[in-house]
Amino acid sequence: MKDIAVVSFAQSDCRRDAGACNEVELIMPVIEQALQEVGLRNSQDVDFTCSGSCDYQQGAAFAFVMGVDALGAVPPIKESHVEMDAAWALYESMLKITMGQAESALIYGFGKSSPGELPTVLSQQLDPYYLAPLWVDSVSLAALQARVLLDRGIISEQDMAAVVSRSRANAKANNPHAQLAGDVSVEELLAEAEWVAPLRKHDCCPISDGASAMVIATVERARSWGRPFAVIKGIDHRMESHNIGARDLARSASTELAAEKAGVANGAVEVAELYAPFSHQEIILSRALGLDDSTEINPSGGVLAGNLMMASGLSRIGEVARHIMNGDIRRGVAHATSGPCLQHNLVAVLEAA
Amino acid sequence: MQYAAVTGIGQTQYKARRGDVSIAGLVHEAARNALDDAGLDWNDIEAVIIGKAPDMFEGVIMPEIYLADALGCDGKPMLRVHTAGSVGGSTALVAASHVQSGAFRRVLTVTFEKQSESNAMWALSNPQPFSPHLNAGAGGYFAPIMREYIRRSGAPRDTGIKVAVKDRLHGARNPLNHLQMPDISMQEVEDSPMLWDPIRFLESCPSSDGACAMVIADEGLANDGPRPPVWIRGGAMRSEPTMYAGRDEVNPQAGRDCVADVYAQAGIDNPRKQLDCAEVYVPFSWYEPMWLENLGFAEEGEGWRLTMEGATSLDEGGDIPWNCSGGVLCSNPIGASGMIRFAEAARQVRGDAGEHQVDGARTALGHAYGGGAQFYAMWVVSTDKS
Amino acid sequence: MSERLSQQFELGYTYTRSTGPIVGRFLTELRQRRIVGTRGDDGRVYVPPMEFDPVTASALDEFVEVADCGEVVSWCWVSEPRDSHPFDTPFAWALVKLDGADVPMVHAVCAGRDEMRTGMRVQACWAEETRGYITDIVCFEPEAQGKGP
Amino acid sequence: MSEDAGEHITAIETPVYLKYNFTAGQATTRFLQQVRQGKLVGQRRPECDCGNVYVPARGSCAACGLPTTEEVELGDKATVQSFTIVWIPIPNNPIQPPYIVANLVPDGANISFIHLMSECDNDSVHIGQRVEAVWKPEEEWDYAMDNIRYFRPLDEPDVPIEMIGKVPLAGWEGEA
Repeated sequence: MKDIAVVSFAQSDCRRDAGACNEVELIMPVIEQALQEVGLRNSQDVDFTCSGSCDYQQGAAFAFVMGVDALGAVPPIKESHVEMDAAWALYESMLKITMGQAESALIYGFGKSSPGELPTVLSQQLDPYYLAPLWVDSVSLAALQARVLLDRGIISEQDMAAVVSRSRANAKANNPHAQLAGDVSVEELLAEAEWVAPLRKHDCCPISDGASAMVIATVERARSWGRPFAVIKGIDHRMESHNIGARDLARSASTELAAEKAGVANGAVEVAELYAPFSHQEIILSRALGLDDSTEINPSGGVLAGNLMMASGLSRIGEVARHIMNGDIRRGVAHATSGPCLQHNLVAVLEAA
Repeated sequence: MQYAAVTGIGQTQYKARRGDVSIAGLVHEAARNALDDAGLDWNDIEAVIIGKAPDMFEGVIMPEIYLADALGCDGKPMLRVHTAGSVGGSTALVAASHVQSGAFRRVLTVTFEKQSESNAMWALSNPQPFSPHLNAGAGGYFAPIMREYIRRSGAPRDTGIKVAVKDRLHGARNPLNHLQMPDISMQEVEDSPMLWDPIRFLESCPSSDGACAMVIADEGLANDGPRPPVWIRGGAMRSEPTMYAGRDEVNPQAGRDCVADVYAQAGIDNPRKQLDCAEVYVPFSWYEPMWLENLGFAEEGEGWRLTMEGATSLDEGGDIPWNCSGGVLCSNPIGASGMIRFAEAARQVRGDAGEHQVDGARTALGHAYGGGAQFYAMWVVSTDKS
Repeated sequence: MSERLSQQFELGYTYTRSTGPIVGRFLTELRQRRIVGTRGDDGRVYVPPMEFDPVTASALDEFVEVADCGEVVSWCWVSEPRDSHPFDTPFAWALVKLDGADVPMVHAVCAGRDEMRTGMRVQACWAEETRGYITDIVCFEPEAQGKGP
Repeated sequence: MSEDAGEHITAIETPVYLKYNFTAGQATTRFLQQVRQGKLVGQRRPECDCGNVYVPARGSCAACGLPTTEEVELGDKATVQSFTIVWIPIPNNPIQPPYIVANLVPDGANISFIHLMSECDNDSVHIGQRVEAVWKPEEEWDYAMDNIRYFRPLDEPDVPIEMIGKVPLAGWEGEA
């Protein structure tokens, strides 16, 4: 895949309930902001538009169709949609640019999770004969995974609480869009009751409404816009078996593979934004990516500070890009996930131009 | 852009209900058929691109997660496309872009719908609170557009009936079809119940179970298989909002722009002459004359003449047969319907369409549309690489 | 905004799922209170039976009967059951590796919070009327003493 | 429990029922609050060159992709842009087939919505026909489009085809 420039990124606040806001109303502000940063008007000024969303979040078939109303798609535009996190919409857009059918693209993801009970909704993502009829929710499956790590002595409950404590502190320091932020010690966190043991409520990401958007372009086009940009040097994603019993839940083989293909180890990783909806998964992912203390992990607080389901993966990439565009760092890694217990993972390596 | 070719095609039997398989079994069957057709095994595939229409049809959320094992995705990239009814076409194009970008050498793409798991009408007319619109179903949405077409063009009222008969007669040549109506007559269609005037029951598509898959490979691998490669000469997608003031719903701009793009890529300026056949998404009979105009096969207002003259009929020896496979009017597993059009165009080009083969076909159009006729995906495939 | 227009609604359908031969055989055996799995290409026994090998994607068709008791490989404790959950009092979800199987399955365990531990032996608790659903196994329960493998 | 293997299972019934608490969007809320008061109100974006009035607005001027911030009160009169005669019942709707479902553009708006037509001879309904809303009794009004029971024909000259979608709020008859 060609080097692709991330030229702008915008994200809404993570809100537990966006209330009277439909899909169009959620999307319009972030799209407008992402475009305006580059001096673009609407989707007419880019060559391709791609989005990510899931019908079942808000409980309406074709939820994405209304999104087109936010694009200014008259005259008609080149546009596509993935029923996945928008990080994969970015991936599709990068293919489009690399093949030469576009020089720039607008990508957005949105999710209004508040109307439903998200962990229960996600139980219907599972095998429809063996698991969905049991209504095993996504939190419980993650808890089974956490237990594997604890039992094997790979992590401790202190390690999990430390992830949460750092997430909240980072969110307070760096992320005005966070839903959960503040100073809370490991001791305070461990004093809280277990919820789906071994998980406590704070080990699980909150449920958030919102959207994010990004503009990408060829490096040449980005230069012509005369604004700072970050370059995606490598991107890869890999799937694993849906059968969690057949996987080694203590590691993420697909993240390891994607990291290798994306070239994570080809340089120092100053910042990593990981889509870890549960505290122990951040540790699994850090290990899979080969990160150590020299990497600052989730300076935004990650999704434990606010999880815009279907946009969170794109936001991770956007967060790393922003650090590079601001000149804070030269190289970082972003990650997105989908499916139970990290079944599907995407890894992107971003660098300064 | 890298060259890309279809090297394998796999379809399932289309039926009202494929009660003999699970969802995974259905999808695996099409994929396995495509691999066999290409002389390949799962290890030869680098990535899997899957598409389907709304998850509510089967009630499995983001089913690619569950289908990963049935499609040999362990350790591979897997992408899920959803662009409403056009998804079968869009998925093929996204799969092609994996190869055309040079990022992958050979990918598998699969689309499916197992509509018998639910009732398609339910899933689409799921009532949400505070909907400011009256929900009259897909027919209630599209019928007024057809009526406006009839007014504008002055098309005779039996144009739709002719299409319904023509596509079923084509379809009787294709053993995979859900509807098999070799003895259908104009009278039978005319006598079938009126649903949404001008749409009669037999002028509408069925609701089917089925899956369709293709293998797409780069130039270096294109000739590895037992079948001749079918080269992708052009591919395009366009979208416009469902409703905007001044929108031409009869002859949507998005369709015209999309086809202009794909023809330009394929070097086509006279589609009726340069294309040998077309597989076009016609879920209601009246959409044939409408799309004949939208896709540049006829001047505006003249599309019905081609239909009535038999130009689109294989049985009448027409010069530009449309939907030789029987089209959406014979089999409609919604999420796969667009890809079936794309795959059937490819079958014509490689000359293995059996009883519905157009003699000597070298170049063909595959077309899909969705939503309120607002999402389009098209490709042109050919025996020639360039 | 003067007013917020909100309303509860239920998005729901009863889907008729054709099972195909592998899932169908498993459910048919469950109705008889027997548990079967399929053997994967690497020889591992998957319970419930996988239709396709998770590594090679080949269709699996060698059935293996396994015991209705086994060992908890991992578990979590649901202190506040959700409306959709099968029990309204606290219970565990677990990965249970049945005797004769190589790959654990996800199901519920009904036991006291203090009884739960990794490695514990459990036994299927069958529904009074089995109908050919995964829920024919109501849950797993701690195995009676001295009834080990 | 019989030991007999019984029939091989080939299908299972799987209920998938999920509860949601749906909240209408801002544009829809504004629209339905007016409908609750017996008024049809469109929305537009004053800054848009097109100036198009949407009803029911979904939040944006779909052509431009920007919010419709201004309300435009519409009348009860509308024009038939197109229609279909429906021969199958709508689930949970008492209306009996055959009935007319029409795309109607209210005067002052530039986009059609779908609604029922009644008090008419189905065979004489036509494109360009003038109609007016028949509201339910005020005490039955809710936040719903079916506060308008249906539209019925008006004794006014037809709107020329090229004018459909462009009839001003002042109406058509004055210009006939």
